[in-house]
Amino acid sequence: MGRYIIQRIVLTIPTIFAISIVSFVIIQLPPGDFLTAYITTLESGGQVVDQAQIDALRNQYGLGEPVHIQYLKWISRTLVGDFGYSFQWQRPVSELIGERMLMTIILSVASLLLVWAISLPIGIYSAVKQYSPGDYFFTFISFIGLGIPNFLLALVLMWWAYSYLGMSVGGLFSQQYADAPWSLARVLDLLAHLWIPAIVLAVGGIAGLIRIMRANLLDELPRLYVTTARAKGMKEGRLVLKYPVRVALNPFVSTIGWTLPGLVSGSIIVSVVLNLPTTGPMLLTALQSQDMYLAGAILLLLSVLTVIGTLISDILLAWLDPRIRFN
Amino acid sequence: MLRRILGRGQPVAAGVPAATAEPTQPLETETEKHDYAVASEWELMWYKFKRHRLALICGVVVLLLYVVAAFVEFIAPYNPEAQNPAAAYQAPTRVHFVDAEGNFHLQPFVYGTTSQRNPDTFELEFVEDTSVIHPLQLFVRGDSYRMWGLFDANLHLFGVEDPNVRLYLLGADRQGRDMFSRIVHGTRISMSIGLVGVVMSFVIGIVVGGISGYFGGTVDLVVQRIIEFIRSMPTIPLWLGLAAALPADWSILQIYFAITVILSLIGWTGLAQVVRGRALALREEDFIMAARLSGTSRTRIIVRHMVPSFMSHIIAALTLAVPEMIIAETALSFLGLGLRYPAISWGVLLQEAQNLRSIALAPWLLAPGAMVVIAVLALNFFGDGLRDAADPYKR
Amino acid sequence: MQNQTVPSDSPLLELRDLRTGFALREGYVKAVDGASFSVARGETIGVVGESGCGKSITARTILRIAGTNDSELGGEALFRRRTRDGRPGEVVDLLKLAPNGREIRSIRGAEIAMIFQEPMTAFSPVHTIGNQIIEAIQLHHPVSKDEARATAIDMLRRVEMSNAERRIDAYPHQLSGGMRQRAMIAMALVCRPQLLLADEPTTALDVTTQAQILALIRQLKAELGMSVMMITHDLGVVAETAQNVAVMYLGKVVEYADVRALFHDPKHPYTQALLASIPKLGREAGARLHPVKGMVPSPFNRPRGCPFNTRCPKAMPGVCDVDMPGPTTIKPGHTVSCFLYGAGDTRTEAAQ
Amino acid sequence: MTQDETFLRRSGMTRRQFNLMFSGAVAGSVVLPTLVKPAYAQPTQFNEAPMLAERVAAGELPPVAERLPPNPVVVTPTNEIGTYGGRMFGAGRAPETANDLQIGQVAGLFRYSNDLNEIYPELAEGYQFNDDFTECTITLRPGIKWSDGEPFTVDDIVFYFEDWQYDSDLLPVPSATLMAGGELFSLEKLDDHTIKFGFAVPHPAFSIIHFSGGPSEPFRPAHYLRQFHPKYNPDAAAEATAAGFNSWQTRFTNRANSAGGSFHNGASNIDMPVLSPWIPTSVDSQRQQYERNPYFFKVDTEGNQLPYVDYMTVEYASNAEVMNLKAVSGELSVAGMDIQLSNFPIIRRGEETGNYKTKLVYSERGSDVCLAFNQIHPDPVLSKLFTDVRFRQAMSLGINRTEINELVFLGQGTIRQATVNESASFFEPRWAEHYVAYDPDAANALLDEIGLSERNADGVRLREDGVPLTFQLEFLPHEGPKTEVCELVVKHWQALGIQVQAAARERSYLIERLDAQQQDATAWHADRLLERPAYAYGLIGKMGPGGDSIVRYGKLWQDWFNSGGERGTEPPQEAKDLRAAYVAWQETEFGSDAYMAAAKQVYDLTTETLWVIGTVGQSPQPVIVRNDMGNVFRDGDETRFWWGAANWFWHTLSPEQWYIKA
Repeated sequence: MGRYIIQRIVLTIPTIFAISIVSFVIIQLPPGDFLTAYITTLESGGQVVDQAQIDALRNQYGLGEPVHIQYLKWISRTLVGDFGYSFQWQRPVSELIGERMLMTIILSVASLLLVWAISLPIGIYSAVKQYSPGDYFFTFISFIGLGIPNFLLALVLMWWAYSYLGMSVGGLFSQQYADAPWSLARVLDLLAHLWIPAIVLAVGGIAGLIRIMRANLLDELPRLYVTTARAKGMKEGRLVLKYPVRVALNPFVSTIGWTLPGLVSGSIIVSVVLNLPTTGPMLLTALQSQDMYLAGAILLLLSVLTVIGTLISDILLAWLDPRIRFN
Repeated sequence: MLRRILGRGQPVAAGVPAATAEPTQPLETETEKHDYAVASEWELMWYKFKRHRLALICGVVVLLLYVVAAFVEFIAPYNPEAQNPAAAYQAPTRVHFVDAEGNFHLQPFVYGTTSQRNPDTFELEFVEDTSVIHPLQLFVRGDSYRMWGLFDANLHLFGVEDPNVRLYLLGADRQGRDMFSRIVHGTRISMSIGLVGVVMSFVIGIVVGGISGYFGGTVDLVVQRIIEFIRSMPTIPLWLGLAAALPADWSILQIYFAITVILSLIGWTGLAQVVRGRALALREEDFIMAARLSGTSRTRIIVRHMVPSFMSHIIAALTLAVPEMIIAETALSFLGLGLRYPAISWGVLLQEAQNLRSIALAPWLLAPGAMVVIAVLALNFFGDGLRDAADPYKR
Repeated sequence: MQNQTVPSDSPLLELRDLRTGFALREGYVKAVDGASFSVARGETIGVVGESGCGKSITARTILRIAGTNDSELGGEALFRRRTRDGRPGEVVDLLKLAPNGREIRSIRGAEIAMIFQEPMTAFSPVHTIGNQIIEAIQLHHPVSKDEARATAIDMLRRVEMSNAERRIDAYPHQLSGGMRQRAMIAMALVCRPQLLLADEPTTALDVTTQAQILALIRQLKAELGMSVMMITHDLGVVAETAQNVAVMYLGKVVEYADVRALFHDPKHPYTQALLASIPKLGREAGARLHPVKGMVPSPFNRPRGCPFNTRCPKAMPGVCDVDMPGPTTIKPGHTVSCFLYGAGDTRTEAAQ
Repeated sequence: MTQDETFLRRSGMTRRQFNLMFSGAVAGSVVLPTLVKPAYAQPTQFNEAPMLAERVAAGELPPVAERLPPNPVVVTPTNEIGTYGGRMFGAGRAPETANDLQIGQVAGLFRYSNDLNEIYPELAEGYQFNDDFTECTITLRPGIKWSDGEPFTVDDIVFYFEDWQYDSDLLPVPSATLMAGGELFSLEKLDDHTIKFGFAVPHPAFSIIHFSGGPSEPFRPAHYLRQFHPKYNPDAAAEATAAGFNSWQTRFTNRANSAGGSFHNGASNIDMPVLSPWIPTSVDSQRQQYERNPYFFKVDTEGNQLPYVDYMTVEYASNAEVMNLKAVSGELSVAGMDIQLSNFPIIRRGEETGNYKTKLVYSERGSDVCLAFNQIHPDPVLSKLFTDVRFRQAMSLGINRTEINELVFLGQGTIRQATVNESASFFEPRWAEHYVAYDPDAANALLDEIGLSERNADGVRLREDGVPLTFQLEFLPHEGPKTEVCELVVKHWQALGIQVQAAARERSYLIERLDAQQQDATAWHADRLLERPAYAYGLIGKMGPGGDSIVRYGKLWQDWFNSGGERGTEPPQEAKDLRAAYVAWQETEFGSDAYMAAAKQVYDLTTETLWVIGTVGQSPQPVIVRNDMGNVFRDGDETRFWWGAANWFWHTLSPEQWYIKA
């Protein structure tokens, strides 16, 4: 087990490095750089912009250097924890990410819990009662969830919540709590706003997980060990939960790792639509304005999270599944 | 979004080899032996598939969608780009059976409308002109088009004869364009982008997954690392970067293909995993072993033996991946990175509709969303049925 | 629920015209089609036949674990329950019990236990064998976990598992095939059932282990005074363990006899064919028997008349392919269903 | 207007008086101009906001009279004297882009009327050109303090120029807006409150006087920023690296609230003292928070120190729809910059539930979407076509502007060419009406005439080399309904038999294409077309020779002009004429007769060349003012309110005298 973990950790290091390179390249892929993008922003505010001046600035920011030099500078500073300054925000990248991390995690975890809380029981039900009307119903519903583009759902829900529930628009807090210190009232306010994004984020995931749970459980239900357990005189419900569900859950565990970072990345669109204070919209604008230190840091963070998450779920899987643990 | 695609792929892959490894209900496998002893795998699949009624219905829906995609110019009553300043945001035209005098008509008809701008809200307000009845007719001459770039025509499946009366079955958009015609036209790109994208994923996935699964060992390890690496990349940024990097002087067609390539670049990993799982399981099976022992070349083994043996499974996986691609295309369009005007896809139409005005006052502009749902639903059920049918170890 | 009073010397289990059918989407399958035989207290009965002839389904039907809701049951399976103090109690028709109801669950594992061909897959891979054995105990006895664990270790010792205190915490894949089967037997017997249904318990094992396991079953049967239904396609196993043998073909018991009679004087052409191809001891493990020409017909497409007529070397056209022969008693304790020995309780299978 | 009535009339008469007042001053010494006597008594008693009174009582602040300059700017409130307190809510799109609240609250040297035609003193009390317009002396209002209490002096202006704009370490190439006749303005500090700018050539169009591109802010708090400049702090470079910056330069610009150059960048640095009504107190990734500036230099007519409102919060909205919905739901005190006209019906319908009023203001853009053809196209055939004025006339005639107005601008825009707005004193309607009528027949005739009469089977006109005439109309899908208009324009042109595709571009990509002069045709808006910015910046603006920004149709001409003929492509005579006309115009005195004549010359030329084709301009912009806001617009004022970057959106409404009704 120990050797297994060490082996996995060692393997992640080159992966993370490769990812950092690819992230950097992705950011550099679009033509131009932050400053070319910045000109039009300034012009829209009525500023008079001098192209020659911009070119000169490019050198001050080190944007004129070859990409590999820029990368080396960036990664060597990142390694010592210095993420640099965001061009767009003109603030330290670490501060910016830090400000949004809490809400990002709250939102991701909330939607993940919602996904699991809804999809696992339904998946189990659908598998146990395969081809029953209930199975068809849930299948239908979950496919609808899969089919609705989530930005559309977000937009419609937001409008609906505003016009019928009188809720404040977008964001995770009402105006009066937006900047207030944490209190019970603020937590309640957060919960009152959290459900829309959590639902929107969960809907697609629910559909997927129901299908996976159903398929996995259907694979397990005809197994002999289920018959054995039944032959022992176990109650059907307990039996299903203790044996096939337990085995069918293993693949789920293996998804935890990249589900969370995946939610962060997947929530970008929803967060933009719903104006959520998460890293998603920040990443999007950073990519669009080619704010490379900010975008690079978020990308790297997400990738590292994914890799670490995968690592954790591999270990978790090993812990849960003795077949892996002892082989 | 793609995480969802991947998410669906992996556990299925994880489940498959185990399921193939040991048939647990001898009764059933043996019951099938006789009946299907002479049936090819395809016949067998069809035999099982057609009993899955919902999947069959959905298969018909999918087929219909592709028929529509093939004949968009004929099925759409109007040129999807024909703007009309007098019909901006016009609500869906009411199809009547009973006229203003209360007489019933067997043939449905519509009334012409006149519009006037509300001086306070600047909206167009529409009034039906009930003096003239315009019956809906089949095979109407209307806007001319060039069918498949081959010949000119102006015949439309249905419509209203009077060119001054416009039929807006699903309302009109901000430019007074017919939403129904636009959605019909969007079918072509939306239904094909998934297919083309999936075929690309499929080719990459089957080659890489097959190689990985067939050779195993170091090759497998390396390929698995690469797949893990690609999966660790956050998808949206990857799309953003790649889509933003597309040369801007590319034509719509080129962008279309580029976008499918981008989508499939990430999508192939899921398929590769499925193929690999199947290949790994098959590797150990007798007939592959026999072929190997008899000195058949590796390529030949892969092409002649392994590919057909999991083809049915792959086909099912493909059908399930198409809707993911459709959704992914809409997401890219939403970010302004997918297809753009003048291309018409459901994603592009939805992107045009994602504003307050449409949602609050012109909800019919969200109809492309319903089409996405219908297509995704149909494809999913269809694919589910195919998957059930393809799996020889399930009832 | 139907409780009958029967004489105390009546058999432990009596199957009367047992029928199990499945409404599959392909059609209706008669997996067991009128099996009648009984298991006496302390007796080992062998049930033999090719794969797919309904042996396993018969056993599973007895436990009511054949299929789920789509199975149709017919006939009777009369089982004499055990009272709380271990004496013979009332007789219940297992087929009349509510599926997965309280009563059948109190019989499963406690009074009738079952072991399976492949002990690897018969254990949950993610739970220790100890966990699964202890669960079996606690399902039927209100004992603490520690007591149950002690019982389990004791039982593991009795199945001659060395180092039982340590192995109780092992996962199935950590044990060898033989060890797993021993654990399986331990789990089945831990509640001291009256009847053990052994479904090909040795097929997946190598020959040496096979012999050990069979010996173990014999020994434990004697110790615990239970009956065993030994389901196998291996006539050698039957010869070694059983007192009486039921030969099944396509869901029917075609011949029933004591083991000596069956081996020395087989009546039914199917039994004869089976015996003709009996393997020598020491044959490669896991090798399949192909004793009879042709294949077992599809259950959807049963032949008219005697089910064996399509493959029978002695088939009489116009007779065997018209009517179904009923059981004929050759001598007490030896019945056969074949027109060669009289019409018996002939039935015309018009439905087919 | 809302201002101290000691303003200067735009007319030549009053301006001359102003200059005459200065003419008595001895060069090199400072003489405060005697200003026109206000119509009311200058307040002698000053009041302050309760929150400041508390701080004064606690000894944290000096009394209000000591914080205010001896001669504070007196603002006549738009409607009534307001009450202190409250918080205004606004929304913004991104930290580096302007937002409603932030943009309005800037303090400049001068202040202007909504049409920019009138100029008022603010931080500066007045300016004076010398007789040949080679010098301009600006006098600051004495006693003004930065928000940290330090005095605001000429040193802050000198620092801005010499240690930043002119410092080649920071900005190797100084901005063209700081030059006259190709040379930088010279600076001379006469005393703490008087500074003299010198020009190489007569330069009455001095950018600091003639508002454009924001209020003139040619100053930064020298006492604060010097610590970041190596000239004053030898350790500045080391400190910058230690703080995580690339260089001392990037730290300096960051601390000066700029991403580079002189560009204002919101409020990323809350430590830098300001002169504006509110001080940024916290800036994070979700919102900007402001608090009243206790040293703000303006009072109302009763001597109450402004601003009235204590706090402001600007929340970032990740997309425009959220912002519109926030406004409709009544969450924002004022909203305008990101409100979309297309949402007008829903905005109007929401007035009651959202508790706000909607007012339509009008874009100062002469054309909300204007089009330009590349005049130096690499393809000789297209180049020949695009440089033919008849082609451009045909393309202009072929646009159905009425349809565009109806479909995109709800029928509320103005059909006109891209030219100066009618608020300009020299405006001639013919400039706006030139070739705007929709006349496809005339357009087709013109196209036939210039050798495009041959068509292929699809009806597409063939170029002289037999290839179907096809090109792309590229645009950025930002800042107004570019996509919608371009889609329609392209359809109109396709009807003329020209296969044009509209292509939305990513901005840095398009800019690179424009730099390389590779585009076919581009679309953008024509802005800064109020009189004063048109005069001060027209030459380097969109209507100047070669264009600007996304409508840079003659970048190589500009290279040629700027390099004195060494680089670039020699422009045609019309471009040289236009440039000469602009230069001549800028050498005339604002408002003079010569000025009027020169302006007409400029716009006659831009009209004739039709290098920039207009569609619909002066589009209406819904602005939302919550009912609890006072003094925003003058009650019952129906005059057209100009709106845009040129006059800084809300700025001319004096947000410091807005108040929140109880």
